[in-house]
Amino acid sequence: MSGHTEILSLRSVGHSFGGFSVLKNVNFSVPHGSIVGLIGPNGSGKTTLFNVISGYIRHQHGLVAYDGHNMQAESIQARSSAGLVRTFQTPKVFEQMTVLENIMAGACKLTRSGVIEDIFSLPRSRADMRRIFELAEEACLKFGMEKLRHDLALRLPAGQRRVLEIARAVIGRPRLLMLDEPSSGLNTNEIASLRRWIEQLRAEGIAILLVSHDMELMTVADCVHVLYFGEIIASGGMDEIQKNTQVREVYLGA
Amino acid sequence: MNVGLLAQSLLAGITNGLTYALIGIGLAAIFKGSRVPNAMQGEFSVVGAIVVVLLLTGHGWPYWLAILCGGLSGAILGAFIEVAFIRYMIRNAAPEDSYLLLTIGIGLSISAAVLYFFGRESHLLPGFGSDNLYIILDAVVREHVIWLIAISILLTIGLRQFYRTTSVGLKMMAASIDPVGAASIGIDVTLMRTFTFMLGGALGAAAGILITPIIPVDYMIGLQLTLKGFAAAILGGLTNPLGAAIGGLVLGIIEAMAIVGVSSSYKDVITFSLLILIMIAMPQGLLGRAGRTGG
Amino acid sequence: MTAKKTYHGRAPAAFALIVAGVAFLSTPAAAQRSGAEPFKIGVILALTGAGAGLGIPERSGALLAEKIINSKGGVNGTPIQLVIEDDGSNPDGAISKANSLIHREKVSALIGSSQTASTVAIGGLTDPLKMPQVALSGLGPAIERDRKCVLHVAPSQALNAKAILEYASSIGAKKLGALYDSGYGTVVYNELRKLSDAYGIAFVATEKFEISATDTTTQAAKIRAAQPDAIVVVGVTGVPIRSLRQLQMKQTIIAANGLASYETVKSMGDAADNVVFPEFLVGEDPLPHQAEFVKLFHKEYGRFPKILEAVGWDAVHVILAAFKKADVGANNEKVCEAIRSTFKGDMTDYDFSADDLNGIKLSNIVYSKLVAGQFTRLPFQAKEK
Amino acid sequence: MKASRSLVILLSIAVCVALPPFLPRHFVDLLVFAGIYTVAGLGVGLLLGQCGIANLGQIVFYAIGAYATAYLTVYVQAPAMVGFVVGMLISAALALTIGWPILRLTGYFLALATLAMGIVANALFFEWDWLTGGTLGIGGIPKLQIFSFVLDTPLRFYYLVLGVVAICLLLAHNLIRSRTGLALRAMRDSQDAAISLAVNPRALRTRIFILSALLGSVAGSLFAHYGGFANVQSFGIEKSINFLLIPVLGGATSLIGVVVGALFIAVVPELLSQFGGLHQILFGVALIGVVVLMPAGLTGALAEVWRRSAEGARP
Repeated sequence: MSGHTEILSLRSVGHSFGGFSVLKNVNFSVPHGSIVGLIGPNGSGKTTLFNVISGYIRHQHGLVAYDGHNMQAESIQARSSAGLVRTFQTPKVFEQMTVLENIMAGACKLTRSGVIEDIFSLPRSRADMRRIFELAEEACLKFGMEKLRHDLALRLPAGQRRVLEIARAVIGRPRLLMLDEPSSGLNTNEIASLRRWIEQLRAEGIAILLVSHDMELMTVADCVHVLYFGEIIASGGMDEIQKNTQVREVYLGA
Repeated sequence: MNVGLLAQSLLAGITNGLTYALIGIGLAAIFKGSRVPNAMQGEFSVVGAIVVVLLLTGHGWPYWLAILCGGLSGAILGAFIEVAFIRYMIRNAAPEDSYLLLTIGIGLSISAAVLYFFGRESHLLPGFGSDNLYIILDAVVREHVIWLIAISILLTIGLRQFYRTTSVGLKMMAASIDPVGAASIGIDVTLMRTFTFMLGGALGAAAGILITPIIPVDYMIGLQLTLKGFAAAILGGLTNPLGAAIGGLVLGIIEAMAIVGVSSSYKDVITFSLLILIMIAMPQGLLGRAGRTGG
Repeated sequence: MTAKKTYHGRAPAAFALIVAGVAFLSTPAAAQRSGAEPFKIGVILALTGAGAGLGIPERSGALLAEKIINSKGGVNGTPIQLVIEDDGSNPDGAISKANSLIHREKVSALIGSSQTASTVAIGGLTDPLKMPQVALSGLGPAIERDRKCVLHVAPSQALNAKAILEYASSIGAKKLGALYDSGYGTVVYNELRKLSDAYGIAFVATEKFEISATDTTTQAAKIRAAQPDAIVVVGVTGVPIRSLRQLQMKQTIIAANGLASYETVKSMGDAADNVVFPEFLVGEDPLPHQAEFVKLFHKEYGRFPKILEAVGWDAVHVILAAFKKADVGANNEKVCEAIRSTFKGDMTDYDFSADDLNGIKLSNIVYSKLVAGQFTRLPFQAKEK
Repeated sequence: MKASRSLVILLSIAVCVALPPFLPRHFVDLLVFAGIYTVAGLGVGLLLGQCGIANLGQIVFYAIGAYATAYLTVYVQAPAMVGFVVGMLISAALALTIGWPILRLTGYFLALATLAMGIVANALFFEWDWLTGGTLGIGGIPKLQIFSFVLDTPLRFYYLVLGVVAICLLLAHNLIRSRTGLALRAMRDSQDAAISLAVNPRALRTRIFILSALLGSVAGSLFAHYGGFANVQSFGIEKSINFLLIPVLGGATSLIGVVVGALFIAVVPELLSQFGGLHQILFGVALIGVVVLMPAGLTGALAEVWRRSAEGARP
């Protein structure tokens, strides 16, 4: 097992759907507080890898270690409680709830009051609720959504939905945030502000795994891995990647 | 456990099983074509049977003509329900569970209407063909039972062929599997859904007519038949008419064996507990494909 | 199920219609008072639901009683008025209707109900008030034994069982089969089991079926395999008798009186043959003291009465006899004592002071036999042991 | 908006407390049944409104509550509270053992599994006559009394039921306003997103299923004491369908909807019964009307009308 410098490490991870192997011998890791990018053409296995790490798919071979622990048997909820939180390609917000309530839902995992305490609204339940409310108010201010906080999430435009999804994930104090195509459906200045958020989260010590097509956004990553037909064919900074001949053939068909 | 008893109970199991299968097939056809769990399927049988009783005893029509009209009445009722309620709710994108509640409401209303207009008596229909009896392995077999077995098998196969070979059947299948795709290639999805309900209604009425010579029909029997039909359809995977037929047969035989083996008062306990187990253990039912945990 | 509520329910005008409809109905018309204050008797019967087969014939008997009594000048000159309510074959309905009859209609006595469940529920209201209640159902759970003001005009299950065994031993049947439902069937069967040794009779095959059974062929096959001398059937539908006959079983069937009605016979179809009922009334060939009631009933309804119609008729007379003895204005306690005595009814003779609360004796039982769908009276007379 | 809402609540409480003494006795009797149905319907409403589960098996827990009270108070002469508690314990245990596997299912199959559970229970109530008295049932259940004050009239019992309903609504309100309520609503809007935030849907649904069973059991015990009698005829399948109709007719997402739905189920058939045979048809048609025309139930439609008028009023 490698030392504790990495929040996430994958060792020869493989997975196949009915004979067709989607992931073949994937190795890479995400150091604490760093931004790691993952790019690759459609069908390269990005989404499968994303689902394997977040626990939606039980991978067949290899080891996925989070913070030094083997994640094979961990449920999605357990990984989320441990600080490994994913987001979705199209942001899945709780539409019939307000922005504030959406963010409060993200903070539930920090509290412990059970159903019994909630029913009789015992002191611990009320204290937890107040704490969740305050954390959510702070997050609204921090993410610049305080004016919208009583609007139903249903009415938010795509950009705001993405920010809400990130705010909701961050309030739970994750240690590794996984972003799946975060820039899809956003306009240029929304992407610029997204970039600022990513850098600010890294400054707060949150490691980020960024899966995207958006080359421009990918420049924010410390290290980028290129996935092609289930294998990592190149790794390194964004500038090296763009000069790598193999990547150019695959990507740009030069 | 002498042979005669076993043969007789097996025969009773098959006869009841095919009854549940016929209700189950109608249910599966409607669910397959419209995603609506039809909690009033049993009322199609009641209406079909009562129409035949009225035409036969009331107006003295020939038996085959009365049967034809009975089947037709089921189809017309099915069409009416689709046009009057289902179409409106689909246009309003009503939530999934309200269709189950709608059909429960329709079921209650029809059974109350049958009570109000036709009273409480139960009616019997004469058996198909002659009334003589045959002794097989010391088990008494009415000729009507043979007709019932033959016709229900015929209906099941006929239904499969209908979906596979006829153009309307193929269009109905396409509209049920992928409404948007079907619409894009010019299939009138709404019309196909009306046909689905007519088909389900006719099958339900046919089931009613086939079982009335054995089980007297009255206004209360609808819910009983619907429950057994659901059990059969779920055993078969709910979206597969052939699965529902086999599910019904299996259910009938389990019931008969439960009576012979354990005791007749625990029949419902055994069959419905088994149903719950199968729903949990085998989400796709015995033969079905549609995943159940997807919801 | 993640059904998202994205539909947009319009604010339909229909909503106002339904609310208005409910509001309009909520003020029931006040009962008008006409002429001399009539002697009001509350009647709660199962007119809808599973027990309607009992309630409706009972009602016809009671209504006939009201008509005849009023045509003869009512009770000491005051006409009687039956206020009839439907409990829908369940105890919840019975409670609400009883409350309304006792407190709104201010009835002097209650007749009801057709089934044990509702009878006991109503008893919970009449017993504390010591209001006389005549139940049309047989004696039910233990609690009914210490409700002194509730009378049962229907025979107790023990008597039914004894009557069945009397006839079975009279035709020399030693091995009996039994096909009984999970309702009264079980109660009568338990009594049969207790008494069968005394008659030297053994039950070789006993099969139960649930009340709503639509088919009992398998159970009938199990009974056929045991080749009993005769078969006892206890239930409320003709289904078991048809199943037995469909399996070509020729033995005599002895059926409990719950099945002795023209309606059930019709639903049996051609199986209604060689079936014996220990009951109380054969319209086609009534006992001398029943002739007048049969004639009146036939004149009124154009058909013969059976046990249920007779029970409805007798219930009204029992109450009137008690109030006559304790004069109409008497308070409830006095009427209760008066009611606890013998009464010669048209259906049978009662002794309400007996411990089974109706005192019907074996000798009162009239045996009838179905011959090709027609009731015929058997000469057989059971003797009190 | 907040002020007018609490005003409406206070007003309705005042009406519920002050009005009944002036109503005819049989109407109070209907209100008692409406109260009992509210408690049972609240259980079904929480499952339907918060978790989207259609529970057609509530009658099983209602019957367990009634039989526990009947058996313990009549045969064992135990105090009434023992009946309530034992009923709740058995119901909770059954809800856990049956609930956990059943809640793997979704949609129609879950609803039909609960219906099948109701059928099995009904057959067993007939069969185990040593426990439930079978067809004859158990009679002579003592009247409830608080210290020495015996609740033998509908009016007195009404105030007890009103108290129980108020407590249950308050507890449900706490639940919905609490952290669990938040997780439930999140789960209903997007289960995947809720899972990614460490919400465990199946565990949460099982807890609410047990809570619903407890409410059903309390309602059953109250019914047994009020009717003084527990018989299998009161626990048929059609009662299960009625319990599911309560939140559907009233509006599953609001607590007031459950109260309105219970009133509809308890009072309307009674009012319609003046039309003799027609009343069952009218009840079926009324049900279809609500399900088709008012997907959000009566209160949903009312809220819609209220919101639309409020919107219209705003400049």
